[in-house]
Amino acid sequence: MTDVTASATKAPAGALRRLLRRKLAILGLAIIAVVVLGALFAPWIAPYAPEEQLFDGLTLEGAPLAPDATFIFGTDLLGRDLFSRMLYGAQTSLVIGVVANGIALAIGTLIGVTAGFFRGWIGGGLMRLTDLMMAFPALLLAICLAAIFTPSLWIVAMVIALVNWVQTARVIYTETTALAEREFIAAERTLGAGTGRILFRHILPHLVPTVIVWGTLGISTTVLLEATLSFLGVGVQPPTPSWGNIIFENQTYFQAAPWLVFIPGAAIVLLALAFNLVGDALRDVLDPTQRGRD
Amino acid sequence: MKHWLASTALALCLAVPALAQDYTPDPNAKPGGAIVITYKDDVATLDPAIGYDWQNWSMIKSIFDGLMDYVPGSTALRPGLAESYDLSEDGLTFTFHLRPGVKFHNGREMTAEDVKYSLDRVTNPETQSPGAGFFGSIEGFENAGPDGLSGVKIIDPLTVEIKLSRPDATFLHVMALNFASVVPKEAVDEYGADFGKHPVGTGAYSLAEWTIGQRLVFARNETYWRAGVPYLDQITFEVGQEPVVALLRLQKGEVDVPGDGIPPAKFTEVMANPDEASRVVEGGQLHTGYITMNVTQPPFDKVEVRRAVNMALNKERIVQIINGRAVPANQPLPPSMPGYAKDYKGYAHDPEGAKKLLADAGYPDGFETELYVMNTDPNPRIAQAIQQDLAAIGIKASLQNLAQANVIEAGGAGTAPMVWSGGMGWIADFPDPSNFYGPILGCAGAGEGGWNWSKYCNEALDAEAVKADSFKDPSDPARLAMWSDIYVKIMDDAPWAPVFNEQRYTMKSPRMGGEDALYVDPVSIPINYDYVFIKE
Amino acid sequence: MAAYLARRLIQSVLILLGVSFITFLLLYVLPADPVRQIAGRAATAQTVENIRQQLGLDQPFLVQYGRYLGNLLHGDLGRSYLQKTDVAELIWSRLPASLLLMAGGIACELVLGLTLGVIAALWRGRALDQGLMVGSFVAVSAPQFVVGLLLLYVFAVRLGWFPIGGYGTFAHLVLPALTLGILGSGWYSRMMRSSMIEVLRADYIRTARAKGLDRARVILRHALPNAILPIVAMIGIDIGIFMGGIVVVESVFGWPGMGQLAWQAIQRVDIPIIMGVTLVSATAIVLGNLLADLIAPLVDPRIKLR
Amino acid sequence: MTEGRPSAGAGAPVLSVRGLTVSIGHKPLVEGLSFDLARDETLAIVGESGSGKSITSLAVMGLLPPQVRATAGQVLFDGRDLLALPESALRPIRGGRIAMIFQEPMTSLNPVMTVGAQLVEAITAHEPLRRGEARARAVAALKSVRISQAERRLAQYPHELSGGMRQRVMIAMALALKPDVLICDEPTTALDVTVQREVLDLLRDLQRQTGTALILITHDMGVVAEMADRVIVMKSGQMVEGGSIASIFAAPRAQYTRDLLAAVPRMGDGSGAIPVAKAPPVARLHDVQVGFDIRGGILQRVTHRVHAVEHVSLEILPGETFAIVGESGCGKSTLARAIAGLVPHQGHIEVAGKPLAGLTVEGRRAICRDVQMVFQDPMAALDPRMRVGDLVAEPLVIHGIGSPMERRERTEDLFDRVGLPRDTLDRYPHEFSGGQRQRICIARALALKPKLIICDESVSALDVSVQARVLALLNELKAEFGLSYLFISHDMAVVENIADRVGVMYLGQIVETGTRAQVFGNPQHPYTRRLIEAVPVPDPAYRRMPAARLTGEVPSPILPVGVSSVRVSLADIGGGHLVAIDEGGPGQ
Repeated sequence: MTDVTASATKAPAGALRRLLRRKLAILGLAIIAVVVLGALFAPWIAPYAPEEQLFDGLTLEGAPLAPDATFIFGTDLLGRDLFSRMLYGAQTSLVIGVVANGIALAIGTLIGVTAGFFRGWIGGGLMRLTDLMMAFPALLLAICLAAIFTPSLWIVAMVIALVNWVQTARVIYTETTALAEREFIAAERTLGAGTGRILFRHILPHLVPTVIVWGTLGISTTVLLEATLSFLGVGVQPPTPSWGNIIFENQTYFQAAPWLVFIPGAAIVLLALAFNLVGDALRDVLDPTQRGRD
Repeated sequence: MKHWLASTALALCLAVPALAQDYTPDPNAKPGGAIVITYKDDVATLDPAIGYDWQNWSMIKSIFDGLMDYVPGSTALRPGLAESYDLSEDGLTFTFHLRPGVKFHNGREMTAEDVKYSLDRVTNPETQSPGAGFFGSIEGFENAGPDGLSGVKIIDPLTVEIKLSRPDATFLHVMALNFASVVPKEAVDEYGADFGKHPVGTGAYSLAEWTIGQRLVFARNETYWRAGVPYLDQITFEVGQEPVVALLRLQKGEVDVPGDGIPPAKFTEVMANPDEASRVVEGGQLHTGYITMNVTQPPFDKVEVRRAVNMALNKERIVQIINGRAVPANQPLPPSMPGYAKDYKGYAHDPEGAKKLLADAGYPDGFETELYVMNTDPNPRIAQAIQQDLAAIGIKASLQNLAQANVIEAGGAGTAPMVWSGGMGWIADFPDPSNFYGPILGCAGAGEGGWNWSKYCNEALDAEAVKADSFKDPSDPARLAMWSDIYVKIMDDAPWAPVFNEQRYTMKSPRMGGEDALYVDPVSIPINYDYVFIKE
Repeated sequence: MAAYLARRLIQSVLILLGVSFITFLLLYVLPADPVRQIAGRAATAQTVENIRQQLGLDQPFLVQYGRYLGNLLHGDLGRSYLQKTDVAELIWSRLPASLLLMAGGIACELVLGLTLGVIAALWRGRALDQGLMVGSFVAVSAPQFVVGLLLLYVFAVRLGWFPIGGYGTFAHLVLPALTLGILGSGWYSRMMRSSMIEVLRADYIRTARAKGLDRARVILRHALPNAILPIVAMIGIDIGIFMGGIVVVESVFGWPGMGQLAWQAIQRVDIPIIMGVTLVSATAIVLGNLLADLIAPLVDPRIKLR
Repeated sequence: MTEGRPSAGAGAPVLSVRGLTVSIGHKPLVEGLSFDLARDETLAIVGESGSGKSITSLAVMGLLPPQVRATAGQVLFDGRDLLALPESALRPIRGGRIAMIFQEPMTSLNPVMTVGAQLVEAITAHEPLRRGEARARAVAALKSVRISQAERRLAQYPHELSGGMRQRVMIAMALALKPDVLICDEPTTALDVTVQREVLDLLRDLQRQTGTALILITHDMGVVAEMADRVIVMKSGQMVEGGSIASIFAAPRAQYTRDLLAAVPRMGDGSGAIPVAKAPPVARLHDVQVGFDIRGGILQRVTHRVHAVEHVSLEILPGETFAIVGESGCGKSTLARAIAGLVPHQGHIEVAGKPLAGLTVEGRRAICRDVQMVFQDPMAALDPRMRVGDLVAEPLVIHGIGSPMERRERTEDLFDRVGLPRDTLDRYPHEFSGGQRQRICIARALALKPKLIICDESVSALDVSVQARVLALLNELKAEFGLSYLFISHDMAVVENIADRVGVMYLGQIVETGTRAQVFGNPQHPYTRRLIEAVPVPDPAYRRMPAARLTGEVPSPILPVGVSSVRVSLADIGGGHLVAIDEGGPGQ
């Protein structure tokens, strides 16, 4: 029972097709597609401009309007249409969640792999740097950096990337050291494979599942970090909406106007969930040893 | 000339400020009981020479007394530790006659020595008092240091003479400021820099307990020199409470007054509930919210542009956004301030006219600029409303939504083209029109790092301001007319766009007693601790 | 062991030195002038200059930093510009509350995360498992402020089970600790689940079952201790993450900890407090990691500290 | 010794398996298996990987993995059908009446519990004893499996024990409650040959004392011949043949059994070595040393050194198979890795006339074309994320040989040559069986047409029949490609079958070397003799010389800095047969 010999698995016909065989992955992809399309076509879908403070968007007392036929997600405290803001906010949140998180992952992976693969002073130095960053209050660093540069979407993305790579680096480091000890790496060396080949052809592909897991899990935390930064005044500047800053702007109103908090909250959870579902499936699909199981 | 202040309604000399009838306490007031007040931010210090925050201002007022005081719930002066005072003909020498038998919390009797020591201390640069500048009219202020103020002299243990270098109509108000509180030298010496944590004064309450970051407890001063007050045995200030949470606790009866007011998120809910709304006290306050425009840099160096900004604002809408908790403003002074120009109409909301002005100034297509705003609710929202109004006339203002310190820095350094003053806005230190001028509109504050964020400096107006302040009686109609004139002229130059004057809303628990005015006391915010009481 | 400890302590000091230097530098270049804040709006230029000199803020950067380090060696964290109090005193008075909250948070996330993770692993592939894992996503993605207010509203205001904020008794601790722990419990339940699934396949579990042990004992005595191993290393990292969460949770629940102190200080650029809080939290993180490393051999006898 | 054993089938059976069928989904893993087990009897279940022998034992214990179910048949024990019993009723039987030990002593003990706790737990799970009593029983159990310092061991963790000790702890745990049946699933496969000897001796002694019936699951016919009374031969989930040990070995009826027996490498007298041509050696090692530093203290200074390889000198001639034998930890694999350039060494290593030390990156790469390596575990040595075709072509890519088309052709040729179908080029390593994977590794090693291939335990993990075929393949290739092998192994029988010359390694040093005939026909060093004697002989008639029961532990090659190991000196006792003569040296 130890080795189930060559089953009838045919040569792979593209990871995508296998991905599409999984129901949950399809659900995840569908959610992502909806969000991406919503973000891309926001100018055509959104009934109002995202920053337009509508004359009829507030009650006489200045309270926001609950969801109804005109404003399907209700309005916010400035009388803006929440649905439109959510659509445009998706642009920001996707950039932050995908780009900032992607850069953080890239930095973390690079540093983790380098430190794990090249021991000695390079690895030691990089890991001390990681320790230093870990001991550093990330929020403070973000605030200082963002205050020194003028906050804009891309600066915010960079700042988030800069403070968010540490955990990834730690995890990747641990995995790389373990991988470097594996026998097939030794086998590659006996073939005369150079460092570059071993790194790129044999170490990195094995890190893909970890990177995917951290990448998907990181999306919601990054989106929320952007929101925190917005709240501290160093994030994406108003009136540009992001899902995170919509929550933060309105969080104290969770009782008076729950839709202002729970609709964007649900959107973040859903997006994170979608990325996780796809990530989970992707990890299995990309791992040839998992194929044909479960 | 000697004026008896407290006891008698003397034949008033017109040369000195009129003093109002003293306060008559509520006959139903009962002594005893304890109340709980909450704040979000920690209390920094209770040193009267240093404390200058929202939270500690009223606390210090209840622990310390100055020579002058205000009638509770009003902006009228009344005597404090000075029973009476004389003013020389030239208006330059005040002689204060101290109340005998007033004791510090440590039991020692207060004397003229203490008065001089306190004034010397607050003006000594070593003390780093943010209020030192208020005493600028006292003789010898420029050379203030360890040797003290040459203008303050002890005549006898109950008499102090203060010489001014120039007439100062607001001087008695200055003597009612916290910064002028009388402190005992031995306590300051004992605690040194930590005096602010161990305050000793002559006030209605003494500090009984201070657990940093958690609570302060005030206990009634049994030997308070004002008979019959205070009523409360104890006041507990709980700090670190989010305003929304504080209000929830108030609704459950755990808190008596939320010090930070009713949070915007709860305002409509509270006002919709008749029972709760009946416990909300509304009052004016000496506040103006405004936009500064840096007049030294294009495009705001053009007066047309600044006027256009004034005309672009839809102030009604902005007021609506903060749930109607303000009234639109058309000039720097708030309506309840003496010297407010009632007949001045200001700039009406007129986007078309504003566009024309912009075109005249050479900006037919508008321009791009930045609006700095402090990052606490509701300021970013107000700024976005302003942003939309500006966009309607073609001005694209991007927001710089920053921490207080960064906004102040940008404003002071002159790098901020526009600043929305909310959160850092001007609440008058004392009810006098001059208080809105000096550091925030006058040349004195226009330098690098000054608080005049418009960098507006009109020397002619400065001269006029000096003249107005040289009156002996601050309420002299001629003086007030001069000030009205100054502010109207400022509006003509439009370095500011006044937006609204915020109203105060204080919510109290059902058991709190005392007339409403005590809960919107213009000087002691949120409430006048010395006169409120518990009904049960 | 002693040598290991000594080496790690030296490393920790170096890290803290690095943290202090970077923080000091960042605050130095930050566009906000503390003197302006201290002097107040009525101050003259002369007063401002006086204060700047008194605080030594007119000195070059390295001189300022050197002086700060010198004072630090004497245990002097400086004096708050705006609170006019010794920073050490301010922090000291708030540290116990923060540590208590963190301990509560860690306890919550471990108890919740591990329990749910184990349950999910044991019910692997069933509806319960899937439900729990979706729940873990929600936990990871929910903003702490909203979670905190929601818990407060439901359990304190509506149901009245717990006090509305404050500090002192165990009842006060429950909701803040839960708020802080919920985020981590999402992470831990996922990690615990996969770790547990792996361990349940291990040979020694089969051995334990072959011995005739009952299911509970196999899971609690054999699977659990082994499944926890990879998680112990994470707890050290957690302390750093908590430092961020604490600011939010403390302000929601009026918890008198360092987070609130830091928040106010950042708003007003009270440099000595920011420096102090940064150093103390960095120390906590470094010590937390060290502690996690020291605990590791107790949990896993195969690990040797050298 | 056959006479001493009770005859098969004597007495009432303790355990009866009737028509057992175990399936995963609808796919049967074991089909219609029946056998009886009598008291005092040892039944061996023999078969290769995937034959269903382990599944059978797990089914008896009720420990089948999830998704695997016993779909038909009965397991009768004590008059009850174990398959029909609920978990709660099975529990007292498991461990108490039927005990089991597993193949991997490394992973079968809980790493975070002390040996004592695990033993005590096994006892108290079935007998309500107080702590002290249970502890005393645990000590007694450890003593009965001849573990030294039994009391101290209780407080130790599994990782602090050697593999042999761990397996003895497993046995102690299984036998502490004197079960009626003990199932041993490949109990000695993971152990060194001398340790295997000890464990087998122990098992037999204990069985005699307690009368426990034994089911021995193994693939090793030597072990079967030595231990069993009766044998069941299994293939693909079905019983091929069953009967007494003598009849099966003497007259196997099924073809499969015959093949199996034929494939078993047997120790001979070492005769028949081919003479080796005189030519410059492919590899030359002179006074090679490999050590690893262990650091400690505040400054991370080197405090100890692992003396893995010490003063090894040897030459490998063209066309020769040089074998190095020794037990785990003797340094043979480190030596292999040093030659392959994977670990730094001291001394002189020369491959194809080029010294290994001080090479540039290019030179290092060039050397790879002369020396290649085949590892023990082909699954571990192949990147699981690459297709096997790419893996085999990879050396060509690395050395820039040929166009993609040519490489593909060459890969196909190599696949043909090692006996793999071409259409499997696009599969992944996990889709192959162990033997096929090792063929892939060999093809990969051949791709560069090297002069020397180092086989580091390359056939140890394979089933006997597969092993035999791979060894045959290696032999064919040697002639065809003009290869030399450095063959590292712990298996004396395999070495005896394949090697031209042999070196015996102990504690990092070579203690005896010579031609196969010299070393196996006339072993001189005591350690060599011990190794040879320890090998189980696949012949039930073979009578082992009574020898002292061994319980010794190999000394540690870790020494503090400054302390060096005792260097043995080799003396030629004729014809290039070198033997360590140093009295009191290693292995004495």
